[in-house]
Amino acid sequence: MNGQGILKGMLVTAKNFFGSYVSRERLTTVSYPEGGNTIKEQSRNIPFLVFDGEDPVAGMRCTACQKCEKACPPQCIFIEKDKDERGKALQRPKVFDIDASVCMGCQICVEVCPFESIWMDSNFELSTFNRFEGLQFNREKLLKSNTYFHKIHPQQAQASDDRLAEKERKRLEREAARRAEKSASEPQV
Amino acid sequence: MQDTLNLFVMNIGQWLSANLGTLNNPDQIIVEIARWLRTEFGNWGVVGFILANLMATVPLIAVFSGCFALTTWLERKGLGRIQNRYGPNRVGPYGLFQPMADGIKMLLKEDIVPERADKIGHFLAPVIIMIPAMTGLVFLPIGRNIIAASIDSALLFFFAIGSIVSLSVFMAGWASHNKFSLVGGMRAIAQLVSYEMPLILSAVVVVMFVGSMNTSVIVEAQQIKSWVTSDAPALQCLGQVLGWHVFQPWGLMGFLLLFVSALAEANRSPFDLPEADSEIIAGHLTEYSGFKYALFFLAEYVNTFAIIGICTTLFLGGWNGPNIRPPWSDDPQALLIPGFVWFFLKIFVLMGIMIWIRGTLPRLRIDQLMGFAWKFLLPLAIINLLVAGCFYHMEWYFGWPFSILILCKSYAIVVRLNKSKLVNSNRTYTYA
Amino acid sequence: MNTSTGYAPRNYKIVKHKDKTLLEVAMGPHHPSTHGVFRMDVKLDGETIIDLIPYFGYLHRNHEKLAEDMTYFSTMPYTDRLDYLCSMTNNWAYALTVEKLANISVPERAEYIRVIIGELTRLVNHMLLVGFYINDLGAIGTPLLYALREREKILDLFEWASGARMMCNYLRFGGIREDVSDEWLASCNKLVDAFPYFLDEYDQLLTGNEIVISRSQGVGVLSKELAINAGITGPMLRASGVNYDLRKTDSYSIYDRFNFRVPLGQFGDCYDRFMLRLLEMRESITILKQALRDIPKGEIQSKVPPVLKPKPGEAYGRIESPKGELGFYLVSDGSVNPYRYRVRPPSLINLTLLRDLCIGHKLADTIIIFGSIDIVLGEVDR
Amino acid sequence: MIITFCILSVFIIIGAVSTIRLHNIVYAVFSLMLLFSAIAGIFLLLMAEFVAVAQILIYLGAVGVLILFAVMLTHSVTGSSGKNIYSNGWGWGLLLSLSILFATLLPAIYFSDFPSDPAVEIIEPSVKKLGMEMMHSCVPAMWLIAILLTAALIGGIVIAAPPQKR
Repeated sequence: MNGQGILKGMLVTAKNFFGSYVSRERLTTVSYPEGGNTIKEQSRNIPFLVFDGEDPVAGMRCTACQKCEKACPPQCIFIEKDKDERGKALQRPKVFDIDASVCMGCQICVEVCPFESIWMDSNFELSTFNRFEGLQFNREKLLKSNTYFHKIHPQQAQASDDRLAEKERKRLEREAARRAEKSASEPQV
Repeated sequence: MQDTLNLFVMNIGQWLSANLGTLNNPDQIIVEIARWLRTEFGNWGVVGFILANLMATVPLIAVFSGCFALTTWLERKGLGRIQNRYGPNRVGPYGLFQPMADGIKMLLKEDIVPERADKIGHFLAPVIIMIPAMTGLVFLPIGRNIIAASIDSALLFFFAIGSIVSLSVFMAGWASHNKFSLVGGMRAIAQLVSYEMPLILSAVVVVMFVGSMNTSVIVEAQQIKSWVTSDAPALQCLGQVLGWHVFQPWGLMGFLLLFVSALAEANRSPFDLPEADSEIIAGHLTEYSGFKYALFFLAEYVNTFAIIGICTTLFLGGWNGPNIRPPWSDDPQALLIPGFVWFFLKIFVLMGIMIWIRGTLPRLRIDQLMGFAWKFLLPLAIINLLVAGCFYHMEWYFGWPFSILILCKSYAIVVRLNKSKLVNSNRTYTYA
Repeated sequence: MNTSTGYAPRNYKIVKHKDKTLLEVAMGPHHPSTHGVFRMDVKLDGETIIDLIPYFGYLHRNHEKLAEDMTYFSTMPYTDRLDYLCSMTNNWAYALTVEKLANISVPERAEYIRVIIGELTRLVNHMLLVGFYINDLGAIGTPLLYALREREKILDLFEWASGARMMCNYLRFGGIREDVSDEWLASCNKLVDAFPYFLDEYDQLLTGNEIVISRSQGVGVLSKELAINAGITGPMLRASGVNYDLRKTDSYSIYDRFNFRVPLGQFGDCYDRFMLRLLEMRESITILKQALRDIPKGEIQSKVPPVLKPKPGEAYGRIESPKGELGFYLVSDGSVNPYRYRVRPPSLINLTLLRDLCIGHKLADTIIIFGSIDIVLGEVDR
Repeated sequence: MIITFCILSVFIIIGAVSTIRLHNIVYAVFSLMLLFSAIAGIFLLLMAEFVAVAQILIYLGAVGVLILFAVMLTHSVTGSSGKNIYSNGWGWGLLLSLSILFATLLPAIYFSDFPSDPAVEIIEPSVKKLGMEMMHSCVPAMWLIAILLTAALIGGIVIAAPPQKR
């Protein structure tokens, strides 16, 4: 009880007090609005839908297969298939809602989606004044361009583009193979 | 009323021109103005009498409330930097307007009184805690003959006033009818009453040496007279500093004891049991909000200032500091740098140490707190009294080694006595 | 109807206890140091505790029933929320159990990354415990903020690897979701090298501190026999001197390849439990160094069918989570959802002894004993 | 000077009456404190600093806090019993006490001879002189009190200490 422990402890706090003026390592707080924010490349928050080209609805990759709706643990995704004028089902969601207040950003929908159409956004400033209009993201709010995707997640975007290109090439090969095989079978007849 | 006013203004002009010429003792400017104002108020009758009294007390309250605002900013900045983060830096440059922002927030906050609390006690507690806090300041010698009331038994008055704090803390704890504040109130009474003993005994040592309880006399005694009146400026500086009681062996021990029991009296860090926020939420302050809470806060800080002021007057030589006699003045007692600069410097240094301690040390338990007061501080204070008595009558070459030896030995003995069996058996950790 | 009759009638019962009057205080759900939502009804005689009744369940989210009608894969993000301070060890325990159930093999690199992540989570958890424990003792935030400063560096690594700081959802059955880049491993190496300096600073600040010693030694002593009978596991058990660490006894995944030591306490009081966490942090650093040194290249997830339908049967997998033995018990009836999903929460079982440890101590000691047991209410209430 | 004296005496009367009349014991103790501080004020007016300080220190600081401790530990504190102060014979009691008061007070005033103009020479009340007086003439009394106090302290501790289990 003879006070040495306490004095040693006081020395440590003194070192930190003067250290915080000197070394960056001892002063780690970042003043948020002015200073930088430390968003990493992989950080994820609320999902968004990717579209290629200019027109959001036409270039949408999502084909409304509703896999993500089934796999989402808190079930916060709601999809309705689109119908053209004659009532034939289209490979596109008319309504694609995500309830941002329920979504916990677990990225399962991204893993389940076979068409690389839904990815996680890293924008975290989502506060709104109204819980219902503000946080119910409808299709227009969710659709973001591929360039935006390349801006926030360069590596992931590049990887998904390669996979899509790969799939495209395989499809073309199959196409060519089928055409070749059809043309081969054609002459015998 | 019009003619008295311009007569008053004309007198000021006359006085200034007369005095500014000589300025033989620069640190007495405030005292000159005060004396002149008092003579001016003299011939104003009853209004003058009231104004003269107000002139003695109102600046005191204003200055120490300003110090309170500055310390809240200092505390938050200091604690922030100790914990590797910025302190407040949004409100004003470097967060200097933070105390103002806190004050306004406290004013606007709704003042909730619990339905079952007895209203009178709940309302009176902050009022009563202000009385000892503010009257404690009256006896502090801020500068050379700048003192609100230099009465004969100033020190005794200060400790008597200090004992009222426990009454108001208990009233707050009892009145808010909340179990946590009841426990807080009981702890506060036990702590404040049992820490008065070491506080008074460690202050008595100085009274024994100086021979009077008048604080300004105590401060005068902490100058080496022969050096101060000599001509060499270096000697004058040293004379003002080396005379402090803290440089005597019994003085250093007395200062440490007084500082530790001051920590306890002011409910500061290792002894802040009455409002231990991790155990009993905010102790006796749980049911207070709005401006009553701010009043409690102000009273606590001003009480800390009062006790630190007494520490500086008794052991660190109140307004004495390394300053020299201005060459152009003939008055032997004149000083270049005014006394209150040193007084407030010392107060803020001690406050800084308190903030540093608050940033580091955890809290004691209630029975250890009591044990620490009665079994650790009190014996040391009594031994210090004994040693100071012998030191007074011994030659310096006997006195110093004797007192240093006795004090260190007694410190070691008391530490060993307090070390219980199970506690601090240094632990061995086997690795499987 | 205003019941107050001018005087303040008492609303708490004064219980006769032999001759003394007891004060019954509810250290209720709304109390600054209950690490979440937890209530202790305490009977006080003066300051000493006569009786203590813990109430928990305020944070019950029906986790186990919920998992019964979700697929194995979609329960994974919910395991993050069990012990929300160390989310990846929960994932690991769940993934281990499902791999045992559906006997899925895990590639080498994934095992190494799981060990690295597990030990990093142990560092985070122990740092937080030590920080909050000293905060309960009364030092207003300084040790806690030093701990949080170091924790930030590790959370940045988690965010870099998995995308989220706390709710990482990073492990999958048969491996991990994304591979870890080399820069990640390099910065992890840098962190592990710099970490011992922080621990030395912590030692100098706390372990010798007289007030910490006098307030936590001899408080809440847990004897060996009582600990074993009550099924206590983890650092709390080892603080009483019982040598039982799953990483050594079970040596699950690849823990047998690393040589590390397991510290054991002597008296089993609050000071031992606090010191044990500091020593275990040093051991985790040795494991991390070895794992980072010889992590192989290779694929990170073995082939797993997208919709897992394990054959009927049951499996119980357990790991040494920072709080104790975290176990998952799964019964599958061949369908997509588990038939029964049970979590063995170490915090809850360690908490059962709170009453025996606290009786006879002061009011201030209950807070410290409760703090030293290291509770996370998410795991206690599930 | 006169105004402060009147204010203080009003406080004294209020304090004294409310100490007796209040049902709630805690309020009674607080009014007792008010009474003691008013008396200390009057001592200050009489320039007897040391006695005023002693009054505050002893009565307000120690006796007051002691009564508060006693009040805290008793069971029914909020005084809900509310026994009635007015017994029926209160008129006669008042008359009797007034007559005794005047029977003793008036002769005392009449026979004692006041100096013609009281404040002839103000004796300089200084703590140093009091100290010297205490240390020289009444040292045996000091020793006696010291021994008495320590005995009382030790007695108190023995009673309060929990029974040591041998």
